[in-house]
Amino acid sequence: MESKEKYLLKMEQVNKDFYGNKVLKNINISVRPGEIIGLVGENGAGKSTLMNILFGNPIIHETGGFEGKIIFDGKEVNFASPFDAIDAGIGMVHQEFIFIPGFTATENILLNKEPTKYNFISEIFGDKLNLLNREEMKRRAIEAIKILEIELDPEMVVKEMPIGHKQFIEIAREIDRKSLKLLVLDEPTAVLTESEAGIVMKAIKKLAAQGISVIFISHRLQEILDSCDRIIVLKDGSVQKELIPSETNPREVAEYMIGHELTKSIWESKELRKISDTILEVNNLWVDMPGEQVNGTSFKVSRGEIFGIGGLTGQGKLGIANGIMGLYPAEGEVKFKGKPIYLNNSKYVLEQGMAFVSEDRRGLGLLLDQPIFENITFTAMQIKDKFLKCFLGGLIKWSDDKAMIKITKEYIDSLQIKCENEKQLARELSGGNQQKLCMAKVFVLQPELIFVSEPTRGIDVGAKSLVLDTLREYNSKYGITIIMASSELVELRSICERIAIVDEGRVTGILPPTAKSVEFGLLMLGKKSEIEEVVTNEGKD
Amino acid sequence: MKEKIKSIINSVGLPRIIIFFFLISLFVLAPFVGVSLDTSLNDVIVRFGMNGLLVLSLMPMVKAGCGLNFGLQLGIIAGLLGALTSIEMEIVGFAGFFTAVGVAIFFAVILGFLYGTLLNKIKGDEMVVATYVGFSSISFMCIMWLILPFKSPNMIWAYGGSGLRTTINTQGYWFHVLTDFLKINIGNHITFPTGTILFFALLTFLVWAFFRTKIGSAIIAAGSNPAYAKSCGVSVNKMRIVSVILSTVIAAIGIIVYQESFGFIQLYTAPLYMAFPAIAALLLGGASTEKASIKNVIIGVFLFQGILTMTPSVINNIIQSDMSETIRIIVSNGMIVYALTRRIERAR
Amino acid sequence: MRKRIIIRTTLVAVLILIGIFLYTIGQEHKVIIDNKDIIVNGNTYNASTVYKIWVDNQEIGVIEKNGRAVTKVTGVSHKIVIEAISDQALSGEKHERIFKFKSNEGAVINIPAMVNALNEWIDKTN
Amino acid sequence: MMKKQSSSKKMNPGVYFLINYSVPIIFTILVAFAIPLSKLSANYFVTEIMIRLSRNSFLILALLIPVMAGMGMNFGIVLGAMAGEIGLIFITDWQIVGMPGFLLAILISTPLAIIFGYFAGIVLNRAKGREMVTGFMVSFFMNGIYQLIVLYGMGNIIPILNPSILLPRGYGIRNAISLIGIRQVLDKLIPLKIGGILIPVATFLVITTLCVFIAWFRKTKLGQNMRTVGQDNEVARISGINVERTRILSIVISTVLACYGQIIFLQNIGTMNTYNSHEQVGVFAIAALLVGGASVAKANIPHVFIGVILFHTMFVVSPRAGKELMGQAQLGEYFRVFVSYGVIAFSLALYAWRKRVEKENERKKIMGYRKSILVK
Repeated sequence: MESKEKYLLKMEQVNKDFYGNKVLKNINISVRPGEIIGLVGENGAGKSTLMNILFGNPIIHETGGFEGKIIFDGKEVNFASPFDAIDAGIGMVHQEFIFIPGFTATENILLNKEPTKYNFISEIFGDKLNLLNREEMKRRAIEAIKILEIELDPEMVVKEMPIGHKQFIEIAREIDRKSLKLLVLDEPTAVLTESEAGIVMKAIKKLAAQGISVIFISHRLQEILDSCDRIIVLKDGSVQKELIPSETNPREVAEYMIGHELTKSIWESKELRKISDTILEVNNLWVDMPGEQVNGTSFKVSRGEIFGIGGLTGQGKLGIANGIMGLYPAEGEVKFKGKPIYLNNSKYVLEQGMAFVSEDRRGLGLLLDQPIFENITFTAMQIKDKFLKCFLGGLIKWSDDKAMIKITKEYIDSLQIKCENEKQLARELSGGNQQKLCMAKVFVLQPELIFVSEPTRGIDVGAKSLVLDTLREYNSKYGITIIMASSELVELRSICERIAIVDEGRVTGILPPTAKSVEFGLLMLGKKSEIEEVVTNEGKD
Repeated sequence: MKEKIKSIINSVGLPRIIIFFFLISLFVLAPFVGVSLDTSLNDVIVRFGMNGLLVLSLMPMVKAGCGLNFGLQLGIIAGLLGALTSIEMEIVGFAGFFTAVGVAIFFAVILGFLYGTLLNKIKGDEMVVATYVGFSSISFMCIMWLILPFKSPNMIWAYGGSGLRTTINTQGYWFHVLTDFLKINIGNHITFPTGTILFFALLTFLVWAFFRTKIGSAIIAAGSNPAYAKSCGVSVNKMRIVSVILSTVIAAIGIIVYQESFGFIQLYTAPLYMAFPAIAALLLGGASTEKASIKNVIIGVFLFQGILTMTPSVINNIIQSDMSETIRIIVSNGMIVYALTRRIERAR
Repeated sequence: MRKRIIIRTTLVAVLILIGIFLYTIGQEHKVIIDNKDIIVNGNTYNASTVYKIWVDNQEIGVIEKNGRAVTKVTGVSHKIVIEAISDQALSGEKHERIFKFKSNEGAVINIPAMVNALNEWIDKTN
Repeated sequence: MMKKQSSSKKMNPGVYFLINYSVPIIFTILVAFAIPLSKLSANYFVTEIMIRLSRNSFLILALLIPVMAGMGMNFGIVLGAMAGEIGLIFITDWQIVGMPGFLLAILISTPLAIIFGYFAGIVLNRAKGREMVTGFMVSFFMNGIYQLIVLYGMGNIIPILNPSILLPRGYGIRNAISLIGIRQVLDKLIPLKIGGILIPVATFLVITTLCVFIAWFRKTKLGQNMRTVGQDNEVARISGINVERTRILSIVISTVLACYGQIIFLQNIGTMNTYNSHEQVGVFAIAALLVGGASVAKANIPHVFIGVILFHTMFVVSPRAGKELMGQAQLGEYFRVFVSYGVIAFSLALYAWRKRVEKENERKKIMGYRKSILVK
């Protein structure tokens, strides 16, 4: 009984699995009124799933609901939709802005909860024909803004505002809800400057002081340590540890987050290869890839090495490859084999001898409705004029199916692509085999450097190792330089010689695979200071 | 079983099935209401030859992801210019025909290039813009037909009025040069227009061949997955322009073949709505706004022209009035509406 | 909510009523006025005089013997007034009748019958 | 408004204004040249424009609401026009004349318009992102249905009492039916003549009321929802607005208004081409609105009236100008058709192009911002 008074939210024994694989295991979380909870965890630790459950996100119901029970504000709840959750008094501030650029701050703060004035016509055509009560709207907007303690003109159109302020609009929208009891903030400061973030944190504290509980998801460890009452560390779908900021330190948090498991790296046995000349040099690279921005990063990759890029999702590790390959607008200086290359021109980059196995297999990697052999040979045909019969002195370049089929057969064997025959449609293959297809497509180009993004995402264990082995094999056999970006730190450490960790669009440090897990963790959590020396002595050799 | 039928209906599309059975029933009914099958069959074949190319011309643009070519009229304009020039030059027979084609191609390439460039600037809104580009260019040509300095007495108004006639006879120039080329008479009702069909087959083959070349496959990629094409170093915009030019050129030739077989060059507002029947035919053949094949073209033309020939003759014999026009409107436009709403439905 | 349902249903009803109302008051009817001999059960009534005609206080004109006038009237209830003309002047001999229409009706009015106050004075047509 | 400001940062404001208003500007110049050429008397000219204002404004106003809901130019107003015409056919058949006839026509056609609009709305919802071309095709398709009903249904299935409006064959409505019964009942309701020019006061009053209605509607909750949906479907959905329903409503309203617009239009003309009157309604209305300086994303009341005046001035003068210029009225005829289509093509293209440019500018802006805060 008394728990009701003590706790606003209690999640008990929450379990959730997506088609068999468990993503949440016996989660027990409780939030007191007016308490700020910091939620940290790697990608796939289960943060988002947990929040989806709390919000009754349709995805959860479509995938067979969840086990366990949620007690919110004294009663057991299982929201059918986010709207119910909102009505119950749970607010959510997303990382990506959700508002109408063309509307004023006021209109956005009160989006679809505008107060109205009654008029008779609504009796005939329904409430929607009541007039908006502009004065009331403005009043409430100002009220909400006041709590945030920021300079923000309620009549200003949002798209005209400095980007930083846009986040406030969303928070203000939640604050405006009289019913608000629990506010969930998912990386609210990701796009903000230090000072702006500071204001947000202050606002959050103020809310908490007014008895509103806050669940604060962030990878900026310092913020969490500074402003939370309790830190909950999620790992592999279960609560790893609950910590009190005053009694802990970043290192500890990082350790709990990443864990200790010793992933054995292929490089533990043999000592690292002597790093030869630099093949790729990146200076101050900016890439505008939505959700994976790169903000002026620099690093060097040596010929013939396997270079890993790690980091939390959305921090920009994927942006690097996509930017250099000209798939998203990029600026900066990139030298390949010592010679500066033009950005934003895929054809040119491919011709230079770089190639890319995209993380977006089905979208970017393959022509799903074309047969395997065309998928494998297409790029080579376009870039290298391979697999073509030329007539009239090259005037007519007719595709040479025989050659295509021949090479395809080779790759099907060497990569063990499971398929009926080389004419099967790419769509019909399993994720793993599609991935192999993407790699084959790249190998046919015989590049000197391959970018590989999330090579094992969404493919079964067997295929995983095979994919990784293939990469290693091509690296050792043909000396192809491989730059591999992955969210799976374990797999990076298993085959990479050096691993760069990207945070907020920049390489914050480069570590050997043998470095301690916690070091990686700290880098991911944006705590460069402590591993400065690691970076520098990497720089030396 | 039920599911099976459902899935078939979904894959083929209800309207197509309805129209197909409608056509069948028409053929079944025909003898009972005293419509001779062989004559109407002949009509279908002839019309197939007439319209085949116009429908074929839509395919490249669909493949390149430019959607259905509602701007078909641009090709037609090029064709008209070609036809008029050859008549103006008093060239007759095959020579005349191919002069027309040659000139038409010249104009088609220019127009196609401009049109393609425009479409690249407005990606996503191709269809609606194309529709009005088509309309406005036709009405612009209306003015041109009035003021262009054509001299041939067979083309300009005999009496006072200046400018070109609304319909110009191809008799004595290149009327039926293809149609009568090695034509075969089967029975006394059917004359098989070998030349026209051969010509159609030839161009179809060329188009097929084109899509087997380097550029061709690049176009397909650019159409089916622009991001992929880009990542493979293909210039999507270039490919789109190429396909638009190709479409325009084929359309230009198509209209000339049409006139050759029909016997008249129709100017002014006549070609205004020509895009819609062609598009409807392609869709009827099983194409969608982003997928089209030669198979779709051939089936489509047969079904569509089948309807157009059978409805007047059969329906009119049943109820003593000509419903063909109305039915044509409903079938063709209904088909297009269906196609436009379909993809979104699948996406959901 | 219930209030709303009531308001809406009444609104619809009112609209329908208005429709019917408009229909009746707006419909146009054809009136033919004959000044011709008429035979009612055996005995003949001769059209012997010229009459001037008003329908709904609107002058239709003069009808000679064996003449006929045609006019259109809108609405349901109408008044016809006729006045005999003797030697090019109104004699002052007036007759007046009210007549009503149902929907899609027309009427033929026979003056002699009217003058002689017969019930056959008006004959409704469709 | 905002659109302009934000990107005027990128572009030179002057240039931007020119691009933005190129259509009205070009048109003003065009008209300025054509008027003297046409040698029309001022009096005639004024009368014409007056009539056309009263005739067309309502139809064009019907386009505003779908634009607000982000569905672009509603080519589907043709459906409304059809509904109105069916209403008129019935009252002509029943011989209801005068104001009652006019009102009854409106009463009958309203439910039809609602049904048509609802149908169109559903179809357009299934064609998100290409509403305009779909709406255009829907109107073509419905034209077929309309023919089916009017040309074959009426007098067969649907009873028609008055044979005079039927074709000789006994069913199907004649190609042209006279609306003499209700001819200009609205225009002449409040008679006012200034210098021999009849001013259709009542009609203008109705139009004004509609303007007021639209202005009011923008201020309602539904209006706000439509603006939201128009700006961003997804955000609207997330914030709990029923996007599909809102979009359908906008089309329904537009269709109903168009239906009234067509009735007003025809009461002024006095005769109705059963099978053609509605065909060009969409094109001309939309062309006029665009000429007024509206775009696919933004259209308001001033655009409507500027549009009507400019567009119809051109309509009035071009045949005469053509005659004076080339000795061919025909030329002018073709010219104005060309202009109507051309204007639509041009402004649609211009808009589509600008949409892309602005997206890019927006991206650059944000990129620049990121740099400014992150480069220390």
